[in-house]
Amino acid sequence: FTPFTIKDIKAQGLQRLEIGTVLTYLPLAVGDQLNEQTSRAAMRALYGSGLFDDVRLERDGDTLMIVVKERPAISGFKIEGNDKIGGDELKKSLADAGMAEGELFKRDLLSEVQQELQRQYFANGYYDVQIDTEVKQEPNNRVNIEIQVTEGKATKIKEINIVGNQAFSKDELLKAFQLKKTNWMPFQKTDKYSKQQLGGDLEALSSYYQDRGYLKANISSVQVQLSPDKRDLYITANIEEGQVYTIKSNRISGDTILQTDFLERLLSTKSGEIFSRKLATESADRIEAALSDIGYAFAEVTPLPEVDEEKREVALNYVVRPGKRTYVRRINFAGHGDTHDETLRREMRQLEAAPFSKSAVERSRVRLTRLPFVEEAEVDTQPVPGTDDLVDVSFKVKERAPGSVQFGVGYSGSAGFLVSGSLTHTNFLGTGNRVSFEVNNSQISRVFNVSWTDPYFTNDGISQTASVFYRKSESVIRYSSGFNSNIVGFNLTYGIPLSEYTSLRAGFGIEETSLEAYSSGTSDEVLQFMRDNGSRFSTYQFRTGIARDTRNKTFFATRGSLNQFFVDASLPGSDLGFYSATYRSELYVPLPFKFIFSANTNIGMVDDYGGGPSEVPPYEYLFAGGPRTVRGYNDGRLGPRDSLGFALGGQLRTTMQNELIIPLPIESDQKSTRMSLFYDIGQVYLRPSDFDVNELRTAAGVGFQWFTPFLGLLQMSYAFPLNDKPGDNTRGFQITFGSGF
Amino acid sequence: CSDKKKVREPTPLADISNPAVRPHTVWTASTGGSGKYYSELRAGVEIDAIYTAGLDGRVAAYSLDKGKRLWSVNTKSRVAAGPSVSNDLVLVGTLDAEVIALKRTDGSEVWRAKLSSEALGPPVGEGGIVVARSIDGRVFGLDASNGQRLWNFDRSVPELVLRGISKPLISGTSVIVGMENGRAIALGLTDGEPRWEQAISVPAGRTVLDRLVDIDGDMIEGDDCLYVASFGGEVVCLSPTSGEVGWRRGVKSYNSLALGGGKVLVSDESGVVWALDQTSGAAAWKQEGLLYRRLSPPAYFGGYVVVGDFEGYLHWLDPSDGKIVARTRVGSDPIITQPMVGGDLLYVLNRDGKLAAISLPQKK
Amino acid sequence: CSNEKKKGPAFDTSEKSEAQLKAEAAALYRLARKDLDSSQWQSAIAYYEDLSKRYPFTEIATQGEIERIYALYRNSDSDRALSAADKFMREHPRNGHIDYVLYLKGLTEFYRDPSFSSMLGVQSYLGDVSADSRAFDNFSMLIQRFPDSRYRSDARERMVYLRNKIALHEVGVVRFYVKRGAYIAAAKRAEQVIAQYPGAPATFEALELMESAYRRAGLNEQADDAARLLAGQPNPGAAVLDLGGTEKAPWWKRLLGGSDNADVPDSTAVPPPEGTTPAAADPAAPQP
Amino acid sequence: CQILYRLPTRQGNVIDQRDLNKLQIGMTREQVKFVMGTPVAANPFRDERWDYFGYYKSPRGQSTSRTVSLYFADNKLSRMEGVQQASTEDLSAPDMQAIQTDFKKEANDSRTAAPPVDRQTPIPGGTP
Repeated sequence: FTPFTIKDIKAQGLQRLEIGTVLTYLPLAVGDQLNEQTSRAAMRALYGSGLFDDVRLERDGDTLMIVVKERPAISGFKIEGNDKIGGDELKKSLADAGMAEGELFKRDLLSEVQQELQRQYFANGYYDVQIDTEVKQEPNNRVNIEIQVTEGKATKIKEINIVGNQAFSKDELLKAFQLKKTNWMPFQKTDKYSKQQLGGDLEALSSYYQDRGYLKANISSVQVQLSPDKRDLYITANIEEGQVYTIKSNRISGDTILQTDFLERLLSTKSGEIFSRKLATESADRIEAALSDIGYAFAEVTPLPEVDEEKREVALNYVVRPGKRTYVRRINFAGHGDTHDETLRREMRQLEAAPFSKSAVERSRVRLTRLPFVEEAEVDTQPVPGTDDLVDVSFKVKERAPGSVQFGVGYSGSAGFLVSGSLTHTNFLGTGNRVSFEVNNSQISRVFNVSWTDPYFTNDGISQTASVFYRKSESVIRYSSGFNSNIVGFNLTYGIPLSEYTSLRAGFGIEETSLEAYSSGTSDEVLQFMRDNGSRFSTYQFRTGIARDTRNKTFFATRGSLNQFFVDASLPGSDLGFYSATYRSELYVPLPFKFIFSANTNIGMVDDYGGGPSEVPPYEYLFAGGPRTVRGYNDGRLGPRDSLGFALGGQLRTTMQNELIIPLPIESDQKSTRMSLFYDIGQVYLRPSDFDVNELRTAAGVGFQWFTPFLGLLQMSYAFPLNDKPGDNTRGFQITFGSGF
Repeated sequence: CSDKKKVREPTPLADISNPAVRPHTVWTASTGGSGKYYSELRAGVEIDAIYTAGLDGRVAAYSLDKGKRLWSVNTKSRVAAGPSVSNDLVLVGTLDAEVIALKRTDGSEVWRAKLSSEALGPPVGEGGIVVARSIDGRVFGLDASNGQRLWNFDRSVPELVLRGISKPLISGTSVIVGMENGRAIALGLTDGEPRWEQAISVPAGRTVLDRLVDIDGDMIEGDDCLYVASFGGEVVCLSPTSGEVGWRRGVKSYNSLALGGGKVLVSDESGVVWALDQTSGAAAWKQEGLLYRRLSPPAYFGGYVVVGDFEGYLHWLDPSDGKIVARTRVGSDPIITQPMVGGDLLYVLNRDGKLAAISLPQKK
Repeated sequence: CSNEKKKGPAFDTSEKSEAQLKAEAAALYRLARKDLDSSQWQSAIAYYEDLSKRYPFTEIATQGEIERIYALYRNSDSDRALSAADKFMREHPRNGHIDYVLYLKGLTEFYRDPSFSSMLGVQSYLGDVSADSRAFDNFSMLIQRFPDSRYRSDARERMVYLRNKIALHEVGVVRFYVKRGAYIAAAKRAEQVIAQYPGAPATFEALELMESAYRRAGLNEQADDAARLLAGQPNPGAAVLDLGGTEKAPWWKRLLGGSDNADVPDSTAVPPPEGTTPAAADPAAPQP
Repeated sequence: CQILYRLPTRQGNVIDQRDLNKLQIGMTREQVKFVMGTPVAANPFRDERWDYFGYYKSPRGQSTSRTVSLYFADNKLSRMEGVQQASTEDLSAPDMQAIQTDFKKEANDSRTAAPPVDRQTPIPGGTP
């Protein structure tokens, strides 16, 4: 047709779409010239919009008439029979591809969906599947789509055979495989064939050989064979082992930045030993890590083997390419809500406008996870666009409920119904300061304690904790023997970092105590003590100690250890001269299959400075038994009895909790929940000299911890005392909310 | 309660009122077999004895008439192919990539040859040459006297193939090999040089499964035609000397073929038994009563077409119209290899290694 | 196990005339709008979703989609509101209310998660400001693309507030780095504040901190340059900086992280425009 | 030096004497940037000069710093200040030694606690 200038544009056949939408896709406008070439462009654009099944351009005088046939809308979409593949994510991916109710129906999309579904079935090892689709026309240009899937039996791996293996047995090699042949296990998943997994397994097989000296081992061919009834798969890998090679020498070449002798100490491939690709790659990684710690984030180290065929020796040449030294431009935080930016930034071991150090960034991330109000922290390093040596580091933080209402519910014969409540907020107003307000009230004792800790009293992390407490207990302290005591005290302690992981504790405390005794209700031991030392004392204590904490998280740590050795000694001028020393350690050792072994040891000793009657006040005695010391025994009831038969406590407490932490297949595992089998052992002795191994009480059982949103850490345990003696007061099920940390 | 359609349900068997013939089992023996595993084990029926092998490594010989065991030896390796007999050697292939040759008379081991992968192809031998095949697509020519490699021929194998290799067929001075890529090739028996190559079926389709075209069953030579069946969907008659195609018929089968009554007998992939005219390939009849019963290759014996299924039944069909005329049972394990005719007995071997000799009473 | 056919929504698939179809859609829309106006966000959202599913791509369904975004925002269902808004802008690039959708996106980010300190009436700038910068970007896109939109003035006012808040946050970081002894980091951050947030009152303090950072690092030339800028004389070759206000918040307010910034704009957003939709109009009326 | 462990502070570029010796008058900005890297502490108000400033304060409190200013006349390197070693004791060296000793100490600290970032062993030559 002859080209003409467009005076007006109209559309025909529009049912639902607005004329405006059509115009947005039309490259023509009123006044343009319509000729061969622009009309073809218009057609392509309109089809490209995906909105129309058919488009025609017609001329009506000088108006351009666009005749369209809208694509039908999908009014119903159903997929059935797809048990093995699909569920929600399949529906979502289909919806994103435009195959959902309310979307426009594109015919080629349906065959694409069918192909994709079949490919996914094959990828998951279902070779015997039938997929048929049905499109029903509906009035008002709408369609109803049904996809019917008939799944046959899953094709399972019947046999994996390895040919050509002399050095190692077939069973040993097959251990390196993820794919396994069908065995008796009912819900076995590893016998499903997947091409990528087979590729990974073959890689594992060849590196198994290369890690044991067979430098030239390679897999000559692999066959995947299907039984005629499409039920069984046979996989055969043919391997040529080649010879064993030993390492002749190690050399580091290229621009090493750091002195080569320093780097050589990082190598674990020693000359004379058998060649191992794993050790070579590990050594290369270590050099890369060293370089990236002084700013070369993109360093590359490649171990090149120079092979001497007849002597079958390898000279390893580590070629170092440092790449550009990188600097950090900005460090950003996200997800920390109210917490002040400074509370997170002061934990950073990497600074801005400074050389990038990978280990410093990683340690910064670990320090964030150790904040009590942070559950999880992830870090992402992105190059700054337009530069080749600047990066931005962004930390994404997932917060845990910082505040925790902590209360313990317990009932014990003597102390009556024990309620202890406390409000602890580990991130007060986002400043990272820890405020705790504790009230402990029961028939027999009333405790009131306020403490305030500022972890960054100075920039370099000297922490300051101040706390005031008042402790009044009628007739007996929880378990021991019949006397009242009123104690008012104040203490101030500082934590001084000596290195990244160790810190010194220094501080002092003042206590005013008054005791009351009853002629009938108080045990002889207490009466004896009051005869020796009177009933009112004031003591001034120097509190010191050292702590080293390398755990990767305060709660639910999975690696590292905490060792604390604290000593509180009374100073001259106090009425009572005694000291208390406690050693507390938590050790976490990761085991294979995500199990973790953890051992919490707690050894405490209280003694006076010797000479003369004992000046260790009864309320300072240590107790054991209960959830935090030896589970399976009632709260504080281990150890010697006083003259009235109540637990007296003692001056030496040795307890140890060994736990095997079991991985749970739930999402919150090791984040806010933890399950473990435990074996506790411990005892309290009156005098340190009374220590006797076979007096130690043991118990075993199962424990469960859950960091609740509001009640802090909830700990439940059910224990079976193993060697309880008559008169021990045992208790199977124990529960506490919240725990000191 | 799930009404999900099951894929490929085996058709249940109707009972036969008056069977036209009552086959009678003369003797049975248990020969090792391959348990649940697919194998290319067969009964090697010869004029002097019948030779069998099992995955447990046992190779044995039985007398034809009474099934008395003449000798039995343990090769201590997983035999999965054969045995086949050539001159005075009994040849088997193992999953540990070896071909073993034993003496025919007493089963003592003569030699062992190492191949590049599992020797799943039943070895054949003629005129001092033994031809063996491994699953990585290689064909080996070995010296029958000591097992030394004389020549080897290599052709790449598609990504996914059917388990099982077709038995090479020696015709004249060449050996014809049906390969996994759907092509048949003739190699010189003495030098392994390719003489002609013919495509039986060409892979088509998008997924790896649609592109399966293996030639798995054994080929069979008629008077002027070599018959080859492929899983790609064709049975083809081609000239053994030039490879030219006589006729093609669209039947998909991984089973060996058989000749009988002027017809080519095929049991196809979905359990239909076909009889094709030898010269024209036209389908004389097809029996669909055994759909999806995973049939064994057919055999022609005593004027009847015999085929086994996955429940150990042996079905006897009338060769003129394919009607099922009788049914017997040989144990309850699947029959996957071709029943072998020897004299007036039919030898049937099932996957569990049970060997039965069956005879037909003279029709009244 | 349940294998009866899953019944789809009650569809009467009988052939219906265009007008009848429109009448049904309008009736459903009015139901939704009634709930919207009486702040029944949940049920309003459900109606709107039903509307766009059963009468897709109709004029009224499009309007319904806008009002659904507003309902999600008021229901403080931020993530769903934002993704609904993005989907709307993708599918209806030339719709008349795109400016309103952009405005809603800005508001959703603005009131993303009410912080504890904001309950005390103190808009703390010390916490996470990433949502605020996203809000700032949405509002600025609104102003650039729709200079004459009716929401321009409110958006502008919120942008000023956000800019000051983000600038104060950045200056807080500069203060930390000076305290920590990382003087170059402090100077660089201060420089970014001045470059990205001209006119924010915090730029003045940023310049002060930059000068002391350079001084302590021993880079006196840079420190003198900063001092000159502070005193208002332009630097050779550098434009005069728009330092905005010089006043600083009283110490107790800064302690809580507040600032005597312009107080927080009114939080009740403007409901969706009613006039332009055919809702009130008689459903059978011809389309505009 | 006090026993208190203060966090090490590193600021600005790490200046390496070997790089400085490669600089010649007349180089373009890109060439200088290729040799020295981006000037992290460049002065925002003065376009015509680039300051490479290196500063390091060790955990025990000793601090070393060095400034190299490069002037450009119509985008060509025209003048260099502080390029030669200021004094006999190699100013740039402490920076490297300090970092190395510091690195070794950190390495065995972190080795006991958490092994260096654990990663799958990449195929040789793979970037971290």
